[in-house]
Amino acid sequence: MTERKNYTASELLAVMSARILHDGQVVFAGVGVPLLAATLAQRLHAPGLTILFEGGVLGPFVVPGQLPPSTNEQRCTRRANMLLPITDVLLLLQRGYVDVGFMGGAQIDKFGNLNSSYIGDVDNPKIRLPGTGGGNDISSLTQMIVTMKHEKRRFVEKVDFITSPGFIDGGTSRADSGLPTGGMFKVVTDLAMLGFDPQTREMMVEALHPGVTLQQVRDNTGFAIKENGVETTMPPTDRELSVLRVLDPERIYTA
Amino acid sequence: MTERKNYTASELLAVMSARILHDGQVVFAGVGVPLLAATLAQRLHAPGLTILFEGGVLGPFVVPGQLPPSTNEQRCTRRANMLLPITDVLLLLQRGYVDVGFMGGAQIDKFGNLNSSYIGDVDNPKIRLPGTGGGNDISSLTQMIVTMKHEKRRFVEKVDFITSPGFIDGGTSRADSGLPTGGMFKVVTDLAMLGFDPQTREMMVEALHPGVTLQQVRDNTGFAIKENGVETTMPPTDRELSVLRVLDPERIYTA
Amino acid sequence: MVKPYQKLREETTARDRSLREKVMSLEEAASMVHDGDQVALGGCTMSRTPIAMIWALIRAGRKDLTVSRSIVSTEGDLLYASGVSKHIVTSWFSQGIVWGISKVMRHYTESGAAKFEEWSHMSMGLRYRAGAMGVPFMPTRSMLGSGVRDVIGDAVQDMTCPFTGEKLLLLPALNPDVALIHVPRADEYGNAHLDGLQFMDIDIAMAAKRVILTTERIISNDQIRRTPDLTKIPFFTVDAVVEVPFGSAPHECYGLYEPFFPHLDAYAKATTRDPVAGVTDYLDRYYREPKTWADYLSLLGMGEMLDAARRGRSIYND
Amino acid sequence: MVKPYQKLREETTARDRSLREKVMSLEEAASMVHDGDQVALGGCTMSRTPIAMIWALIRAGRKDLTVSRSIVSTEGDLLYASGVSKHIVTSWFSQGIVWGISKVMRHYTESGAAKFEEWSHMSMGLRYRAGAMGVPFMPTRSMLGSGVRDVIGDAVQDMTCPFTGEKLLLLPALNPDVALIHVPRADEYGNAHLDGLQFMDIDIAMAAKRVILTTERIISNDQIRRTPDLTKIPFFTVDAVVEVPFGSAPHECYGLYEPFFPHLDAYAKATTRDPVAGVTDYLDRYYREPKTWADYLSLLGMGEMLDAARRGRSIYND
Repeated sequence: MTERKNYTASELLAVMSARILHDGQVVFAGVGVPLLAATLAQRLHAPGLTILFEGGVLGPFVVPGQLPPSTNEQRCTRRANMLLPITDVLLLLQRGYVDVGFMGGAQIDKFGNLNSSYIGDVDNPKIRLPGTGGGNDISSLTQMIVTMKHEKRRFVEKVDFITSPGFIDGGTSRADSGLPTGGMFKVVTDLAMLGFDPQTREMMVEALHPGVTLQQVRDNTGFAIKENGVETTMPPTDRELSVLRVLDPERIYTA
Repeated sequence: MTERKNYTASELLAVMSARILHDGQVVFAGVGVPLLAATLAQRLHAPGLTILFEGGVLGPFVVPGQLPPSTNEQRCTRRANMLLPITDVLLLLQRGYVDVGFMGGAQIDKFGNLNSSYIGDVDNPKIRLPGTGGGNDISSLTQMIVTMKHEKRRFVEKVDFITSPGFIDGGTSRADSGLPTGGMFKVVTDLAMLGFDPQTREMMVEALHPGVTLQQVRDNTGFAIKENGVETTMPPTDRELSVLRVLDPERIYTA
Repeated sequence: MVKPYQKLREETTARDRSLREKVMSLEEAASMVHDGDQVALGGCTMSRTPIAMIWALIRAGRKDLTVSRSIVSTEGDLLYASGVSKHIVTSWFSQGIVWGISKVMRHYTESGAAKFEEWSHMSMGLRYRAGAMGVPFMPTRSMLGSGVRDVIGDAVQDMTCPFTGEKLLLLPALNPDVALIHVPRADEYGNAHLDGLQFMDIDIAMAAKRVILTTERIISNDQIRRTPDLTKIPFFTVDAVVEVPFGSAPHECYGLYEPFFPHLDAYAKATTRDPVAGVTDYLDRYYREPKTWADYLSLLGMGEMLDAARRGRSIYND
Repeated sequence: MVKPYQKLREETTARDRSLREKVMSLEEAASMVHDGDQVALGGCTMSRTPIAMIWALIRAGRKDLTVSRSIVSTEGDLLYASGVSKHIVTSWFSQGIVWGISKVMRHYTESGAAKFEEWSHMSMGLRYRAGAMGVPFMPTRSMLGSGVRDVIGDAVQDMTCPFTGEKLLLLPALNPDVALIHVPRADEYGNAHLDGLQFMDIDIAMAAKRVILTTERIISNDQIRRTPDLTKIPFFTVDAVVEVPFGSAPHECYGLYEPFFPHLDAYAKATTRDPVAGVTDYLDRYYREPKTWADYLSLLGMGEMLDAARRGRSIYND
């Protein structure tokens, strides 16, 4: 979107996501950009960040250049503090030990609901997607950061199917459904940083990435998106990009 | 009770109990005579008997002369096949992997209910006993063998308190209470082998130990006990006694 | 859907739970899985997948299995395409995020030829756990308010907590007919170790009616008894032990070998180009034509095997 | 009785769960236990009893604790007699079967001076497990039809299973204010190993609002990260780590020392002869008079310690 930018869209996602993670947090990360961003934050400003992987890994330190193909292979366990069964690592979410869930998204709607199950009708889908994995549990039980490409077909008024609940129908509907905790915190895209209105729970633009206009965001969003005193993010620094490229030298997740 | 017997009452209990355990069974054993009897059976006729201890031990081979003070110390784990948390070893009972629960008793009634909690009134007891331990779970969830001294004050019409349920009020009352499986199988005393009527669930004499008369059993039982074609048990053999004495040379449990 | 308690207990009582040797061949073990069985697979995604047992089941022409697993990878494609299963129960199904969405999964599910029943990841685990504990359900606070819960419908139950008044979801216990689990080491009785990631394997073993272990190697019962706190699956839950080196290849087995990446890249390429022809050719070449498991491994290739093993063992290099 | 979910979550969120050093003295750790707290003790009977922390709490004059443990041994006598607790929740309470019924327990409970609240052993475990899982209850098929269930009354709930129609009992989650756990090894962050018997310690650590670990020795985080599948308690559940050699003496710590049997025989004899005088003298001599933990161990005696350690290590001799 910007001119002369020296980073890919995925690199921008990883850097911008890493910045909103704090030292000392416990972050439940999915594979891909979330894993990469959490690892990047660990290397930059959050050495005491604890990463959890749904394969059953607590506090690993992923080795540069050896990113795992999913969160369930031995590469995820490098220098971990603890390994535990899948069910038990997911129960840490229910018990409340996790600060942030962090994952990618295929389709999201105005209220932050995510769909990774069906495009089209459930009984006769146009595309059967891979499904929830840990996504439903993570988004049901903790505060969420979602990172995804900003495209009109991905940012829709209402998802075809709620795989991972955001604020459901907005307002208090999430809590009313039996989910009194958690909910969408941020959506990080290659265009902007997005948050949610504390009352209506509608998605809104909080900051634009360098060189991006509000109109561009609106053009690439499938619903009328609000904004709230929009700021501009700082571009990725050389340090952020160089550390990131050491982590993923083959650009498996940042192509 | 018999003349010239070359064994103690506890030795008789251990030998008679060991005999009713079969090779291949999974036996959940309490400390004391049950542990000793199960270990004796393993050494004599049931090498494939699997012992479970509530401390979290699966398939140990207790070392002669090193009997544990409870089922929760490291001595219980000698040559075990597996160690697991207490809750999980008890859950094996609920899941159904256990054939027989085997424990001592302080007070038992006509329907095989055991009391190890209160003598006298619950709110103002004459004696506060140590409580259930695993007894309630074992007797709720599997078939039971109980071994105890045959005394009038221990064999009562109705226990002061049901710590570990037998057949509750007899008939179908156990299943009606929500315990569709298990129940009392045998009571082994220093006088006799006792079973339970399949319909009424009342305790009855099945066999007398050598030299014991039915009248002796009746005199030492606090309720009118029935009998059903009473047989006589074979006295402990030299082999049984010698193996037993190797296991408990200091007579910690067989004095 | 939930097995009545008395049936569960009767079935368990009827099993031979004695300390006995139960080593057999892949083919003999495959005969313990019957058409129509509910089969749980151990491992997750590309880790400790019981590939060798799946290989044997496909060769034996087993059919109509309902297969459940935490997360399903390439083995799901093969189960659909071979006709072994038309019904897979899982939380996620595709080869792996770096290879995109499985075109084979899409072909079979979008055409209606096969069913992909979706539960949340934790729900899969809690269903096995309830089965392992001998209770009919496990309460949870997940899946509420989602489409996943809606599609499942009456198979789950809403509940108001009698202690707190909170909304809860009750997940039905899952007690599979058979569990297929690949482990690094087991003794001839079935006492098994697991290294590193355990996934849902312990609960699966405890919950199932029959358990078939494939193991990288068989160790002595003396070894097991020397470190009893390393035993993760107890012998009396196990009905068959099969020694199969590289029994998860081309997937990984913790500390022994990582995934065979070039092989998996080629599989992804072939099935993306043409899902049906790609997977059919793959089944013929790797599953039907080899005479033995060693022949199958030969087809994967010595070079790939050495590289996968080098990477696998490297987890202990630090 | 059951903590509302939002309160549980708020409390957990408020905890500092970062990877941080938390090594302190027994006295500092004791100040993290407040009068009136619900305190869960790790270990079972005479194994890995957190004697050193109890010693510190008695010396600090803590009072009105409600103390829960799987099975309670001599430490229960000391908690009653010192006034630290008037309410013990457990499945079994006496020194140990070879020493007969605790006369101290009998004295305090039969006189009404203290309460011994009895649950089945598995129920204790399932209550902690529910607390560890973040659910308000755990269903079970035990305790039904017994006096134990009757005395507990409304603290448990009967339920008809919506899936099977079966009778079930719902056990309320137990989330202790503090868990006191003694372990063989932990790092300075609180990652802990357990050898051999684990008892209910993992669930207790996960369920509690604060966790105080005493450890035989502190190892490096590098050691922990070399064998992450041996970590049984994760650092972020832990609030204090105290290095206390022989921290369970005169009870045992798996693989390191067995119970100090002559000492325990003498204790049993003294308290059987005169429960109140026996336990009071014992508290004065071993809990109040020594200046340091090393002084306490000196009173137990070098000879007994060497013998207990010899027996303890012998578990690994075979």
